[in-house]
Amino acid sequence: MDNFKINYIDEMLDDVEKKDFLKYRTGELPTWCPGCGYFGITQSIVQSCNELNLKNEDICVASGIGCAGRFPVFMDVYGFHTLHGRSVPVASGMKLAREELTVFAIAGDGDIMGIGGGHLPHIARKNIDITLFLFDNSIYGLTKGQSSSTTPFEQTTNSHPFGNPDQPLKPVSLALSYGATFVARAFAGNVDQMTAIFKKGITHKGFSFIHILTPCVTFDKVNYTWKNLKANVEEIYDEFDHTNHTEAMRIAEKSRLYTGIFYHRYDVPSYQDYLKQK
Amino acid sequence: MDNFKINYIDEMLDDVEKKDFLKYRTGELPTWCPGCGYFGITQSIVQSCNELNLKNEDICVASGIGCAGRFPVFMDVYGFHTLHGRSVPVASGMKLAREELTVFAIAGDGDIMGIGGGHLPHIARKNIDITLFLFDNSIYGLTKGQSSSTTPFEQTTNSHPFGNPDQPLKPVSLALSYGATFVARAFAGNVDQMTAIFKKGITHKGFSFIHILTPCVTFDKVNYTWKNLKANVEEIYDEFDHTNHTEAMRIAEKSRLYTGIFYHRYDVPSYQDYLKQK
Amino acid sequence: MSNTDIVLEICGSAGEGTISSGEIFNRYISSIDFEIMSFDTYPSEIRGFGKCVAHSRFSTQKIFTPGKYTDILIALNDAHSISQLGHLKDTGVVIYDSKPPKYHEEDKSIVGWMEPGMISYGIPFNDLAQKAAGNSRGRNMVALGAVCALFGVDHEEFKNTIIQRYAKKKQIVIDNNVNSFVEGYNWANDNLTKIDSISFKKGKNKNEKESIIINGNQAVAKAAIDSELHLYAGYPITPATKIMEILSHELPKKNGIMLQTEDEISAIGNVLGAGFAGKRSMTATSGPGFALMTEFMGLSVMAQIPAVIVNSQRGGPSTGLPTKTEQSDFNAAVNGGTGDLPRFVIAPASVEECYDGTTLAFYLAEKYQTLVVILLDFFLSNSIRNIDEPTPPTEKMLNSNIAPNEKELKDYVRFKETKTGVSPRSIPGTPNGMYTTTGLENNERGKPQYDGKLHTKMSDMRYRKLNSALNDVPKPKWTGPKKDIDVGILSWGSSAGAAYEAATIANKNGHRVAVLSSLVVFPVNEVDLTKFCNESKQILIPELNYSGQYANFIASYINRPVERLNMVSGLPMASEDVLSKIDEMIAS
Amino acid sequence: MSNTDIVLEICGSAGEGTISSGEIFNRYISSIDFEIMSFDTYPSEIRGFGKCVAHSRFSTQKIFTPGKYTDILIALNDAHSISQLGHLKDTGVVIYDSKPPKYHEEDKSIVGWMEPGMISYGIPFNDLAQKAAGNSRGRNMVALGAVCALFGVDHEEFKNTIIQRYAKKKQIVIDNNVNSFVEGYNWANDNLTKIDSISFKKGKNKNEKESIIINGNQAVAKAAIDSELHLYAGYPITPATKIMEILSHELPKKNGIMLQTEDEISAIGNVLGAGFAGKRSMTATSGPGFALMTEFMGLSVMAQIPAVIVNSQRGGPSTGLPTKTEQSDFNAAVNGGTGDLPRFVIAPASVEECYDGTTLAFYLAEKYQTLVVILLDFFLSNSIRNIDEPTPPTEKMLNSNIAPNEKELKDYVRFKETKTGVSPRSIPGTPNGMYTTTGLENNERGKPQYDGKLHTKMSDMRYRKLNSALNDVPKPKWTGPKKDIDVGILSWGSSAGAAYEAATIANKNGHRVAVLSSLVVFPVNEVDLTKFCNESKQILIPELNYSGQYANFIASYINRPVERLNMVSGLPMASEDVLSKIDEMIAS
Ligand SMILES: Cc1ncc(C[n+]2csc(CCOP(=O)(O)OP(=O)(O)O)c2C)c(N)n1
Ligand SMILES: Cc1ncc(C[n+]2csc(CCOP(=O)(O)OP(=O)(O)O)c2C)c(N)n1
Ligand code: SF4
Ligand code: SF4
Ligand SMILES: [Mg+2]
Ligand SMILES: [Mg+2]
Repeated sequence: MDNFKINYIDEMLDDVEKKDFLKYRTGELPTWCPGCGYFGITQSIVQSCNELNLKNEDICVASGIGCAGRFPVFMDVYGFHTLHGRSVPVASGMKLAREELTVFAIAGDGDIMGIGGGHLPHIARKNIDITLFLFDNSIYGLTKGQSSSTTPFEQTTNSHPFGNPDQPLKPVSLALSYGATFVARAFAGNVDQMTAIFKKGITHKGFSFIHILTPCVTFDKVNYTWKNLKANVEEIYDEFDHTNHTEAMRIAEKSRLYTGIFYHRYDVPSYQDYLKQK
Repeated sequence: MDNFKINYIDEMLDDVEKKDFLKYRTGELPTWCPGCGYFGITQSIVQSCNELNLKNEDICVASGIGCAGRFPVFMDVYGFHTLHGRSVPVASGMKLAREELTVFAIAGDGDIMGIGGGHLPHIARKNIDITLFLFDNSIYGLTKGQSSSTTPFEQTTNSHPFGNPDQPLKPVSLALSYGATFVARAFAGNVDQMTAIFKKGITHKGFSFIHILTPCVTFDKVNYTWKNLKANVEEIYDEFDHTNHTEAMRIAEKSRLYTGIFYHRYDVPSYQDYLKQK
Repeated sequence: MSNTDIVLEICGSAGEGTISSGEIFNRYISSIDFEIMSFDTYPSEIRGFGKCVAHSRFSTQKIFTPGKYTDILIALNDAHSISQLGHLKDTGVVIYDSKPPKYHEEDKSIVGWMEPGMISYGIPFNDLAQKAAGNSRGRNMVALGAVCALFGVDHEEFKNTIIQRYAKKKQIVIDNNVNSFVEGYNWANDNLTKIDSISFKKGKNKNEKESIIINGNQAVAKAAIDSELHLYAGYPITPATKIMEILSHELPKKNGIMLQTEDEISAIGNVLGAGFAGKRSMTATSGPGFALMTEFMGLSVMAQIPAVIVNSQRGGPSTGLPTKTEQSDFNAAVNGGTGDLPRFVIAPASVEECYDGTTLAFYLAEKYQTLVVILLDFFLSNSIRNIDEPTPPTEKMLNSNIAPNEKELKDYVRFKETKTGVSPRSIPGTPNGMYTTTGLENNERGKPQYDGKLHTKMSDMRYRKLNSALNDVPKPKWTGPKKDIDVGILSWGSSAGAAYEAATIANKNGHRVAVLSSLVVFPVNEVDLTKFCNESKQILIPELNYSGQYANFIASYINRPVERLNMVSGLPMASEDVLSKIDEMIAS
Repeated sequence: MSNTDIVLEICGSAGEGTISSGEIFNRYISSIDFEIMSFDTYPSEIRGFGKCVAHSRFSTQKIFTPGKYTDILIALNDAHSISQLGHLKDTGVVIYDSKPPKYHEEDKSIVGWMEPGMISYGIPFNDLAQKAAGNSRGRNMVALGAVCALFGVDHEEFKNTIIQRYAKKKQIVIDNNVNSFVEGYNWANDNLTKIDSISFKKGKNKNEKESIIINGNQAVAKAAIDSELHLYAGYPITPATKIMEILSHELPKKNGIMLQTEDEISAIGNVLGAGFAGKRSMTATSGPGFALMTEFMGLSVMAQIPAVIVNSQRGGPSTGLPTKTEQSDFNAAVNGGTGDLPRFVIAPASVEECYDGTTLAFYLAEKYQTLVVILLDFFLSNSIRNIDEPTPPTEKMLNSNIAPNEKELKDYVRFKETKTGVSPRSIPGTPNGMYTTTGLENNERGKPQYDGKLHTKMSDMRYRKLNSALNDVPKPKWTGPKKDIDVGILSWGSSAGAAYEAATIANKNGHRVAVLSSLVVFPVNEVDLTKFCNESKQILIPELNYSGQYANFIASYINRPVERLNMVSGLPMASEDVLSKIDEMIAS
C-alpha cells in the first residue's frame, strides 16, 4: 500500500505544478484519503483564485472542523481553522473588519447543515459579501461515517446501523428560502464547471452559497459515490433565467441533481454597501 | 392608569371564565402588556385543548425565553420554561420519552428564527410529533424592542436606530423547505380561525409548525400593529390543495399575509412511528 | 464646612417619570460639585405598572457605594413606596402626594406606615401639576420643586437643568415641566414649615477636570469607541443590552459597525473573525450568553486571536434573576471552558474602572493575542456617577499588536517560541505573512500536531503570556495600613466599594483594616498578594455570590483559611455589611 | 508460582490488522485467567497509512496501568515500530518481518535501531501469509502463531479464539486466518531458537464470577442500558462517539431511542426534555461539545431536572488534541457554567468504575433532580480490561425519583422546602401534579420571583442536596497506611491507577505512602479528606493537566500547600512517573 501512496502523491504533485496549483498551497500534503473529492474542489478553488489574480495575502479563509475543515491547513493564505460549524460567523467578522479582503468560508455538510445550520439564514439575509463553499459528502467524514443532515433517508451509517430515520435537507432550497443572492451547485468531478461557478461566486458582491457534491470514498460506498454522482448530475440548461426565484426553487426541489447557477441577484447591495449608502 | 388596569383585568377574568379559559390556567395573571396579541393566542390554545378534551396532566409545554416564553408560567399543565431558543429540543425530548403525551413548543420570533433557528430544520425533517407555536411579533419584546429575524427591512428599532439593515426571514417558507409535514399561519386577532388551525396542528401526527402573526403593542407602533395586520391578512381560499408543496411555497413567498393551512401531509410517519414500524 | 452625605430616593410607577426626575436631580447635584452615585431600579416585567426607584447618594466626600439607608424619600406612588420605608433612616424625610389622583386612594397612604421620628411633608403633587399644565404628568417636577424649597437648593439653576434636559423636546413640554416645578417650589415655600435639618447648597470644590455623568455601560461603550473599536457584534441581554444600543448610535459615526447577530455564538465568532483580520472587536453579554460563548473562548486562546467579552453579571444560575446584581460568574470568567485555558479577567470596581478596564482590555487582547473577559455586574452597569473626564488610551495602547518585521517575514513562523510567550502576528494583507491558525494543538508554524513535548511547550507559551503581562497591567490597589493588619480584605469587582468604605470607618474606630483589590483579577499578582496576606492577621473575602467563588479561587495561592462574607440578596454590597463582619472578626 | 507481568505491543499501519490481532490476543490471554489492561492507538488522520498500536499488559497480579515499558514488540511495519523501541525494555523482545513486502525495504529495518541487549526474532510474515492464503493479509496471524511458539502458549486454544473471532465471517476468511496462524506457529517452532526467558501459560486462578472484556466506553453503554436508559441524544465526537454507536445498536432492542441531534445543544436539550417527562436519558461528548452544553447545564440545576452527561476528555483547550488523553476538563465539569451552580461530578478511575459510576449517575440525577457529569478520558474510554461481570443497579437505584404522595398532590407545591433539599417531583401524566419549572429563580410553587430572601433560600436548597447526597455515594477509597503517612496522594480519575501502583511499590520500599481517591469528586467528602490530610506529612496531587486543576480546587478545602505532578504528554500517567515524584518528595 505504501508504494501506491507514493505513486499517487507523485502523480498529484505533477498535476499540481502544471496547473500552478502550488501558488496558493503550502508544502503540507493533504491528509485526505486518496480518491476523496476534496482534491478536485481544492484544485478548482486554487484555479479560480489564480484566474481572478487574487494575491495570497488578500485571501482570508475560515473553515469549520471536519475533513473539509482542514482545507486552510494546506493553503498558503490567511487561514483560520475555527470550530465545528462556525466558519460562517468567523468569515463574516473577517469581511466586516476588512472589506478589501476576499473571504471564503469552508464547511462540511455536518458543519453547516447540522451544527452550524443556525448561522446560514442570517448570513444570507444580511448579504454579507463572503463565499461559502459547502463540501457536501452527505456523511461525517472526520469522525468516521455517521449520518449527516444530507445523508439519504434509510442509508446505513455508523450512527444508524438500522438506517437513517431522518429525511435529508436540501441545501440549495434552504439557501434560496433564506434569501441568498447567489446560489449554485457544483460537482467535485467537474473541475471546469466548478471553476466557472466559483469565479462567479467569488466576484459576486454579497453572500454566495455554493453547494458542492463530492463523494466520501471511505465512508459512503453506496449512495453519493463517484459513480452515482456522475450518473445523476445534470447541468442546468443554458436558457435558465438565474433571476427567477420561483424557478430556482422548483428545480432545487427536484431529485435530479442540477448543477450550475440556480439564482443570481445583482441588485441587492451587500451588507456593507448598504450601510455605506445610508 | 391603575384603575384602567383593574377594569381591564376584571373584564379579562369574566371573559376567561365564560370560555372555560381557566381550566388550563393557573391563578397567575399574565405579565403581558394590555392589548398584547398573546392573550388571544393563549385563549385559542386553551380552547383547542378543551375542545380536544385533553387532560391537563397529559399536556407538556416547553417554551423559550421572551414574553412568549412566559406562556407556561400561566398554565396549569406540565410546563418547562427553558432557555432562549431551546423550546424545540426540549419538547422533542419530552415526546421521545413519553409518546402518549401531547407536547407543545412555544417560541418567540427571536427564540426560534434567531438564536434557536438551527433546531428547526431538524425537528422538521425528523417529523417528531410536537406542535410548535411561533408567537411572531417581529420584535424582541422582553428585552425591549430590538430587531428580530422577522423585523421588516429598514424598520427603526432600539438596536437599529438608523433602520434594520437585514432582510426579514419568512417563517412559513423556511418550514416548508425544511420538509415540515404541517405548516400553517394564524393571526392573533382571529380566535376562531386560530382555534381551528391549532386543533388540526395538535392532532397532526408529526411535526406541526404554526406561525402566528401577533402585534407587540409596546415596541412596534409602525409595522405589525393590530391595524396593519388586520388589513394585510387574508384567509387561504377554500379550494387550496394542502398537499401541494410547490403551491404552498409559492403563496408563502408572497408579501400578502395568507392565513390558514399551507401544507398538510398525511402520509409521512412520525419519527416514533417510523422507528416502530421497522 | 461640614460634610454632607445624603441618600435621596424617588419611587413611583413606570410611566410616572420616576427615572427621568432622578436623572435631572443627578445632573443638577453634579453641577454644584457633589460627588454622586446613583442607581435606578426598573420593574422586571416588561410593562404594567411596576415599581421604579431612582436612588441617589451625593456627598462632599469620595463615595464608593450607593448607600444603604435613605435620608429623603419622594413617594410618587404610595403603594410602591411603602416598602422603601424599610431602609429609610430613623429620622428620614418622606415627601408624598397629599392629594393623589383618585386611583391612589384605594391604597393606604404611606403616612400610615411611617415610624415615629420620621418626618413627612405632604404636597398636592397632582393638583399643582394639573394647575400648571392641565394634566398630572408633571407630578414629578412638582416634587423636585418642593425638594428645592425644603433643602435650600438654588431653584433658578435647577430650573435651567430641567430646561436643558428637555431641550430637544417641543416648547410645550419644556413649559409644562418648568411650570410644574415652579408650582411645587412656590407651594412648598408658602405652605411648609421645615422640621428636618437637612440642607445642601454646594458640594466640595472639585478639581479642574471636566466631569461627566455616566454609568458603567456607558463608560464601557465610551472606552470602546476611544479604543478604536471597529466591530461590535452582539445579541441583546439584560443588563448588557445598553452597551449595544449605545454603540449602534456611536459606531456608524466612526465608520465602525454594530452587528446584531442571530445568537451569542455568532457574536463571539464575528469578534474572532475581525480580530484575526486585524481590527478591534468586542461583544457584551450576561450569564446565559456568556455560557454560549464558552467554546469560542477556548478558540481565542488556542488560535491566539484577540477577543474582548464584557460579561455584565446578573443573578444566576441559568436565566436566574435578570434584573438583580450578583458576582457569581467569577468561576465562569476565570475557569470557564474546557482544557487548560489561560486568559485575562478584568473586574472593574467602579464606573471609572469600567472605562480604564475596557481600554486595558483592548490593549491586552491585541498585544497578547488572546481572550480578555471584563466582568461587570447589573449594579455597575447601571450605577451612575459623576466622574472626571477619563484618560483616553495612549498611542501605545491603541497600537498594541506586535507585528513581524521584514526579517521575520522572510521565513515567517507565526507561533515562534519567545520569552514572553507572544509571537509576532501578521495581519491579513501583509505579503509573506500568510499562516493558518487552528484550535488544534499545533507546532510553531501552525501545523496541527499532537506530540507530548510540543503540547507541553505550547501550553507553557500560552501560560507564559500571562506572567509576561503582569508588568504591563496596573498593580493591585492596597489601601489602608501597610503592616500589622487586623483584617485584610481581599476584594474584587463592584463590592470593593463597600470594602473601602467599611475599612475607612473601621480604621477611624481604631482598628487596622486594609483592602487589596485589583482591576485585573486573573492572572494574579502573587507577590503583592503574598505580601498583603503576610501582613494580615485575618483575611476577609466579601463577595456577592453563594459559594465564595473568589475565596475558593484565591485559596490555592495563599493556602490559609479565610473568612467569607457571601450575599445573594440581589443588591449591591453595603459598607454596613462589611463593617459588621469586620467587627465580628476583630471581636472573636 | 512466580508472578507474570508482561507488556506486549503490536505495531503496524492502518489496514494491517494491528488492532484486530491485539483484540484476539487479549481475548485469549483473558481466557487463560490473566488480568489484562490494553490500550489501542489509532492514527489521528482519517485514513492514509497512519500508525496503529495495540498495547497490552497482562499479569497474574491486579494491575492498574497499561505499563510504560514493553517486553514484547511485534513489528508489522518497521517504519512505524522504530519509535516504539523508545519504551522497549533493555532486554525486550522484537518480533519482526524478516522478509517484508517490497515496499518495506526502503525503510531501514527495525533491527538496525535496536539497542544491544534487546532480542530479536525475524520471521518471514509475508512469505508465510502468502503461502497460507495467497495474499499478505494474514501477516498479523503469522505473528501471533510465532508468539505462541516462542512463549509456550497453547496454540490449539489460541486457534479456537481466532475461529470465534471470525465466526460471523465467511469460511474462507476463517480458514485464511487460521492457516496463517498455523504457518507462523510451525515455522517458529521449527526455525527459531529461544534466547529470551519470557513465557506465559496460565494466569492466576480467578474467582467464579463471569468475566468480560470491555473498555470504558462499552462499560458506560452497558451500565446505561442496565440503568434503563430510555433516550440517548448525542452528536459524534472523539473519544465519545463509540458510546453513541454502541447504543444505536442496543437501545432499539429495549424500545429505547438513540437520537442523533444536529448539535450538542440539542442533545442536552433533548436529555432535559426526556428527564422532565420522567424517563432516563443521557448524552456523551468531549471538550468542544461539553462547552456547548454549558448553558443547559445551568438549566438542569436551576429547573431541577435530571441530566447525565458523559464527558470523555481529550487534550485541550479548544479542539485541542482529539486523539490524546488528558484530564483538563476538571474545571469545566466542577465549575463550568454561570452563577452558583452545584452539580455532581463522577470521575471513574478504571473500567470497572466506568460501569459503577454510570449506574450511580442515573441514580443521583433522578433522586436529586439535577445534573451529573461523568468525567472519562480518551485513555479510559479506550482502555480494555477483563473485568468481573459488574453488579447491575438495584431496584432502589433504578427507581430513585421521589414522587409526591397523594396528600402532597392535594395542594402540590413542586419546590417545597425540605431538609434534604429535594422536593417530591411529579411526572407528567400524574393528575394534580402539574407544575411549571424554569431557569429563573422561583418560589416554592415555581413562580419566577427575585427577592433576596427567596434567592438565598433557594440557593441554599440547591447546595443542600449535595450535602444530603454525601451519605448516598461511595466513600472515598483510602488505600495504604492509615496514619503517619509520608506522602499522601490525592488522586482522581484515570491517573489514580498510577498512584496505586506507585504507592504499592513505595510501601514495599519501606515508605509510608497512601492514596485517597473518590469516584465522586464533587461534592467533596470533607471529613475523610481532612482525616487523610491530617495524617499526611506531605500531599501529592498527580494529574494529567497543565494548570493543576484538581490541586487548585482542593486548596480551598485543605488550606495547605501541596506538591503537584502535572503532565500533558497525551499519554496515561505511569506508575514510574508518580514513583519518582514520591521518591523526590521523601528525599527532600
Ligand atoms: C462541537 C463539536 N462537536 C463535534 C465535533 C466532532 N466532529 C469533528 S468533524 C465532525 C463532522 C464532520 O462532518 P462534516 O462537517 O460533514 O465534514 P467532513 O468530515 O465530512 O468533511 C464532527 C462531528 C467537534 N469537533 N466539535
Ligand atoms: C442566551 C440568551 N441570550 C439572550 C437572552 C435575552 N433575551 C431574553 S428574551 C429575548 C428576546 C425575546 O424575543 P422573542 O423571542 O421574539 O420573544 P418576545 O419577547 O418577542 O415574545 C432575549 C434576547 C437570553 N435570555 N438568553
Ligand atoms: S474520510 Fe471521506 S471526506 Fe474524509 S478525506 Fe476520506 S474520503 Fe474524504
Ligand atoms: S412587550 Fe410586546 S410582546 Fe411583550 S407583553 Fe408587551 S406587547 Fe406583548
Ligand atoms: Mg461531510
Ligand atoms: Mg418577538
